[in-house]
Amino acid sequence: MNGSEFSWSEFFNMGGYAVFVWTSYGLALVMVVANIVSPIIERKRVISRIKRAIRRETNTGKAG
Amino acid sequence: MFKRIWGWIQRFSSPKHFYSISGKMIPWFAISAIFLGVYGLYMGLFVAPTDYQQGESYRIIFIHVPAAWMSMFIYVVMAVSAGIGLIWQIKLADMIAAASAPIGAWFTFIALVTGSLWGKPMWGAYWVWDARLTSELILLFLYFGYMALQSSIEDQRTADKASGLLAIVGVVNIPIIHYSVQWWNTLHQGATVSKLDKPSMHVDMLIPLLVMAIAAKLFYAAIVLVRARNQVLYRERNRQWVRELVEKL
Amino acid sequence: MLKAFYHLLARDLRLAFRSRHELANPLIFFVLVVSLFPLAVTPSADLLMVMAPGVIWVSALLSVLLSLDRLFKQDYEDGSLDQLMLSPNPLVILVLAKVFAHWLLTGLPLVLIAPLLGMFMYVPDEAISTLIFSLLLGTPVLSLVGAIGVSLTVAVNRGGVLLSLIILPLYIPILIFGANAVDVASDGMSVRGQLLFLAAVLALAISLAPLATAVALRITASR
Amino acid sequence: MIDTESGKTALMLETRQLECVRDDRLLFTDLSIKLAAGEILQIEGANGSGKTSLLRILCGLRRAEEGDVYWQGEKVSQVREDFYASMVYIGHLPCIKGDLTTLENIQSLLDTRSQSAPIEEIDEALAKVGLAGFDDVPSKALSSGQRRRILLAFLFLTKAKLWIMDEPLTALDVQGVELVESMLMEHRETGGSAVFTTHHGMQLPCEMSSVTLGKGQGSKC
Repeated sequence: MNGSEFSWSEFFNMGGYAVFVWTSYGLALVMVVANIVSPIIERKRVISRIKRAIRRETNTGKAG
Repeated sequence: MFKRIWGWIQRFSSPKHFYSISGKMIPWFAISAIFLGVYGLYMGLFVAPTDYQQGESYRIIFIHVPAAWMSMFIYVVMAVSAGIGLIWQIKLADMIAAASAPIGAWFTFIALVTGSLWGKPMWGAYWVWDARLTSELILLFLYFGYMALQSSIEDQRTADKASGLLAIVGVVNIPIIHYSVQWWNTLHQGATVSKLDKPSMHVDMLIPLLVMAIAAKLFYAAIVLVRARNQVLYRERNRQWVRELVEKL
Repeated sequence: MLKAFYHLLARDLRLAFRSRHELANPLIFFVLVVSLFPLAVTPSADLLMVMAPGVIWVSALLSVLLSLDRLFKQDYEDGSLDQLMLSPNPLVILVLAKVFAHWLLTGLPLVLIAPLLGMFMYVPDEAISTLIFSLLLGTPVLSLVGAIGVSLTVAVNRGGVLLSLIILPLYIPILIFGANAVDVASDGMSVRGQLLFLAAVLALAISLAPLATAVALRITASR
Repeated sequence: MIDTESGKTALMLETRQLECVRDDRLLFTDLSIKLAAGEILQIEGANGSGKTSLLRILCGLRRAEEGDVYWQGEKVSQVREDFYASMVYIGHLPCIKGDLTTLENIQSLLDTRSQSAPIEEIDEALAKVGLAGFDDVPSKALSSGQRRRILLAFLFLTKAKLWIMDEPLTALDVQGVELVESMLMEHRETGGSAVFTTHHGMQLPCEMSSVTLGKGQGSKC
């Protein structure tokens, strides 16, 4: 990476520090994915819960 | 005049208004976060030169430093919005605070783990009681305390106020903790200078670092809004507008 | 106002002396924990001397932590806390009275017994006075900051672990400077800086912590 | 309800459009109460309908979601000291320390209000509530009914204009109930007012207004 020919294997090797560097980036990716997925799941749960509440109330006949 | 501003604030911070506005803002934050993130990664991994002392391992800082900055930044945001919620009784501020905590804890965790992964090749050990790592560890405890208190109180309003007060107490303490940890660190291990934040940095290294930091902020903005919207839906679930909205989904 | 302070202080002290067996518990705990270390590690003077400041300070911190419940728990459970909050006197003054009583009953005894524990742990004679001074400045902060924590958790079922989780991180600066002062004094050096820091934190805690505690109590009462 | 416009009786406590939410449940909304001097108000409602929450809002321990409480025409938050000096709240908890004697308990309760009473007056109050001779007994030796009576003696000694009582009949026997009733009558005659909740029906030989909570709506009879 110092001006000479670019090689992917050298890139992935990270000058011998591959384990540390890629674990760091991997964990960051995990964190990003987790932070995107968990609010989406939560949103679905909240919505289905409200829908259930609405259904329950319309069934028992006291809307609102 | 003051009354008008106050009225404007109240209208803007009404959960319903927030819900529709934030829905429009989230895509913009998300898209710019992705663009900057990809650009920052490219700059950091391909363009930035190899460090002459640390070799390639220094590339961890493009994750570690933004995460460490975010961990502090989010705590301050959390405390400020908790303070606004506590003093002016603005529910939206409480929701922002509550929505921030898990994200902040995640960033703190990443800062800790990447710090220790960077430390292994540098110090020869995964954990060294370095000032920054120790501060991050304490910060993680503060986040855990906030979340534990928040979830242990049944009544939502009380939980918001109690944990909000804790966040404010925490933010007053952070400088004191930070200072004492720094002092303690120089005392016991003056030799290990943290190279993660060395002041004179090559421009090609600095740019990806700043880009990644901004990307992280935008990412936080997007996620905190999504989470706050969940809170709005849940807490306002008995209101008519939420019901109408949910039925359309 | 001064009268209200005095009356509440007198009431808490009187109550504590009516149940004397409980009064000594934090003190016994303190001595007990410190004396576990020679048993667990080694009775060698060299090693104990190095560990002494930390061990004594951590034990003091834990014993204050365990006694914090006493501050508001009983008053919360029998409803007296409501009466305190409905007092025409500023709640901050009443909080100060309660915290001061708590310190007199737990912090002060720890300070007084510390020389004995210093002896147990081979703290050099010239550092004993520093040990006393650092505890004298540090333990009130532990009570003051702890009061915020208890007032937030007093209504939570099984709030004990929660209390330590939210309070211990806030105790760290006191621990660092308190233990270090003793450590440095053992080497015969000046500890002015450390003691000044503790004094500054104490001043800050006295002015801010009662306010935060009063707010926290109102939050707890509003559930 | 006594006419407040005539000026004969002063308006003591007033609430305007109170709303209370607890554990995300709306307990009552748009609740407006007026309480004049010499008036006694009973709060009724099923378990969990917000009776205790209402009383705690009235005395300022709890904050209402919406609306405010007024003391003699002023917002309570603005006349806090004055309000607390003229109001006494008796919750369903005894506020009694088992390790203190009857006398000490009463004195320390008065101390928190920055009040004091000469010993003869305390003795008189104790005699009134049927605790004559118990002044030096540690309260843990007393029955729960007797502890409630200590609280009644305290209530009497505060000379407060407004009594806010949560389940004042708890743990009391027949004579105790009669005692509370006669205290309320006497209080009323001297121009005092009271708000209380109770499960037991309380028959006072006087006019008594009442508010029933429930179904998320405060309705006044």
